[in-house]
Amino acid sequence: MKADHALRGAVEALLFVSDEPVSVSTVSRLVGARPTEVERALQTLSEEYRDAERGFQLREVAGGWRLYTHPAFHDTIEEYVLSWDTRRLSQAALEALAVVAYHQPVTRQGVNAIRGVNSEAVLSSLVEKGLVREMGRDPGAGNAILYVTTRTFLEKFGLKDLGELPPLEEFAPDPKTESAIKERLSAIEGPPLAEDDEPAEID
Amino acid sequence: MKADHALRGAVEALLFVSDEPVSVSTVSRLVGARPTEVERALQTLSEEYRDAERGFQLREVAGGWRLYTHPAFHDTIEEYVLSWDTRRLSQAALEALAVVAYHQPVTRQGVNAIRGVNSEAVLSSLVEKGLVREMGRDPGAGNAILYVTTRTFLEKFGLKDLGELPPLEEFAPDPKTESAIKERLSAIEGPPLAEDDEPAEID
Amino acid sequence: MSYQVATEIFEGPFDLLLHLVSKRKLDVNAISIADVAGEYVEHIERMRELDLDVASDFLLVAATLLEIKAASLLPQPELFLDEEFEDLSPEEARELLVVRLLTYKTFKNVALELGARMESEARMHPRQAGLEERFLKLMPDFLEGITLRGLAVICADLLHRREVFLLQAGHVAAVPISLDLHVDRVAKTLAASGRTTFGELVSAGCSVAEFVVTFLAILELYKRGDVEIAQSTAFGDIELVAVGPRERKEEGS
Repeated sequence: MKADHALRGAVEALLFVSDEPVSVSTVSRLVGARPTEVERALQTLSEEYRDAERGFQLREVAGGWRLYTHPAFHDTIEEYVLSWDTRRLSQAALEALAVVAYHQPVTRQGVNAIRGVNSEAVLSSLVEKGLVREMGRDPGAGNAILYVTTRTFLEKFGLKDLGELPPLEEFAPDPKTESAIKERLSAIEGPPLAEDDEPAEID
Repeated sequence: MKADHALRGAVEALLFVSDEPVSVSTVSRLVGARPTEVERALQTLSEEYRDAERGFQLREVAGGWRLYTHPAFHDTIEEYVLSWDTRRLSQAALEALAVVAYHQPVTRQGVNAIRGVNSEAVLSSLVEKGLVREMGRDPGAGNAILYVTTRTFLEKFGLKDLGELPPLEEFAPDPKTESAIKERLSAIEGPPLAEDDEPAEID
Repeated sequence: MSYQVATEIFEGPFDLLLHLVSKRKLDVNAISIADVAGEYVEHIERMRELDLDVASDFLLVAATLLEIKAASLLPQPELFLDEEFEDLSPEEARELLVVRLLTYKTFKNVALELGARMESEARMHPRQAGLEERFLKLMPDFLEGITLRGLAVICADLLHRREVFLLQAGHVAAVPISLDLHVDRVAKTLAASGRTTFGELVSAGCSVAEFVVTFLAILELYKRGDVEIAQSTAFGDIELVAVGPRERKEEGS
C-alpha cells in the first residue's frame, strides 16, 4: 500500500537519526499518524528487518523504540571501533573540552576568547571523538554554532548531569592571588577595557 | 544465499555505527571479504533500500559509503534534528567556492581575478566553514597561500570525488549570451533603443 | 568591507557589468559600449548616493569602460589604470574585458549549480547517532587518566590566565582614551564659545595621555577645517578659533 510505505519510510527516517529510544507518541506527533498506525508500522519494520536478516534490528526498550546493530555482528563492530584512532587528547583539546564543559552552550569564538588561541581544529576533533557536539546556533552571535558536551562525556565521568560538575570556584586561584589582581585592577583609572572589546563573557 | 546475507548484514552493521563515509578497503578488511565482493554488497544494499522505498539510503560520497535519510522525509525529521545546518551560502561564497573547486590549488589573487572583486573575507569564511583549506604556498606567486577544497566539501555537496564535478564547459555562457556580451562591449554607437524592449534572459 | 551592502545586489564589478550588458533584448544590437559605460557610471553614482563606499574594483572597471568609450569615439592611444589593462590598446582592453566577463559568467553559473546541490544535499541527514552503550567502552578512552578535578583545574586556570592577560594588556596600553570622544568635547567647547585655547582644554591634573589625545583632537578638527590654529609665541598657548558651523550660521543670519 502506498500510504503504508510513506508512513513506514517516515518512521524509519526518524528512528535513523535518533540515538535514543523514541516513544510511539513522539513518532505519532512528528509523522502525523495515529498511535495505532505507528505501532503497527513499528512492528512491521521490526519483522521486516528480522526476516531479511538485516545488520540492524528494531527493538522496543524502556522509553520507546530504537534501532540497534544485530548482535550477530558484534565482533566485526568491535574490531571496527577498536581500530579508531587511539591517540590521547592533546593539552589543547583538554582545554577546549574544559571550557565547553563549564561554559556550555558556547560558540567557537567563546572558546577562542577564553583560551586566547584559535580552537577550530581542536573543537572538530572533540566532535569527532564524540565528546562534544553541535547544538543549535546563537542568534545573538551571528548564528555561530553552539557547542555542548555529549552523553558520552557524562558517562565517561560517571556524571548524572552537568550540575554534578565540581564548582569552578573551588579551583580558582588562591585568595592572595585574587586580591592582588583586584588591587591592580583598581589601580587603573576608568574601566579596564571597553565592554565590547571583550569577546566573551566569563561567568 | 547464506554467505551473501552474512556479508550484507556485516556491511550494514558497520555502516550503521560509522559517523563518516567508510571506504571499501576498510569494510573489506573488517568483514574479511574481497573488495569486489564488498563493492557488490554495497551496490546491492543501495538498490534494495531504493527499491523498497526505505526511509534511508546508501550513497557513495567523499571516498566512501555512508547511510543517509531519504530526502522525502526531510520535513518530518527536520524538527527532530535540531542542530542541522540550514544556513545557505551567499552568492559570493558560492562563486569563490566554485573557483576554488575548479581551479585548485588556487591563490586568493586567482579567485579575485575571476570574480573581479576582492575575495579575502569570503575565502576566510569558507575556510571557517571547513569547505576550503589552505594547502601550501605558490612560490611562483610571491609565496601566496594556495587554497583547495576539503573532504567536508565533497560530503556537503554529495560528491564521490572532485572528478564528479560537472565539467566547467557545461556552464560556459551560451552562444547567445557570449555574442551579446561581445557586441555590447564593442558596438560603438548603437541605434536608439525601442521603447518596448524587454529585459532579456541571458543564461 | 564597506561595499558589502552593495554586494547584496551585485557581487562585484563584473556582476554589475554583466547585468548591464544582459538586461537588454538580445536580438537588438542596440546598446553600445557608450551606453554601458554610461549606465555603469550611473549605478556607481547611485551607490554613492546611498552612501555605499564604492570599492576600487568598481571604479577600476568604470575607468576601463570610459577609456574604451573615449577611445571608440575618438580613437587615440590611451593608458589604462589597471596593471593588467596597462599597455593595452583599447581594442585589446575590450577583448580582455570580454574574456573576463565570459569567465566570470561561467563561474556564476557554476555557483548557481553548487547552491542548488547544497540545498538538495541538506535534505539528506547522515547517520551519526553515536555508539550503542555496549560499544562505548570499546571506544579508545580519550579521557584516560583525566579526572573531573583535572578538567576543573584546567578551566579555572584558563580563566585566571585570561584575567591576568587582560590586566596586563590594560596595564601596558593604559586605559584606551577615545579620540572621537575628545574631538567631540573640543568641538562642543568651540561651538559654545567660538574660541578657546589648548590651556583651557587641558586641566592641570591631566595625564600625559590626555594632553596627547587633546592635541590630536585639535589636529583632527584642523584637518576637517573646523578650526583655525594660532600660536603667537614659541611654547605659548595654542589659540583655537571655530570656523565651520559659525560661518554658516553667520551666512544664514
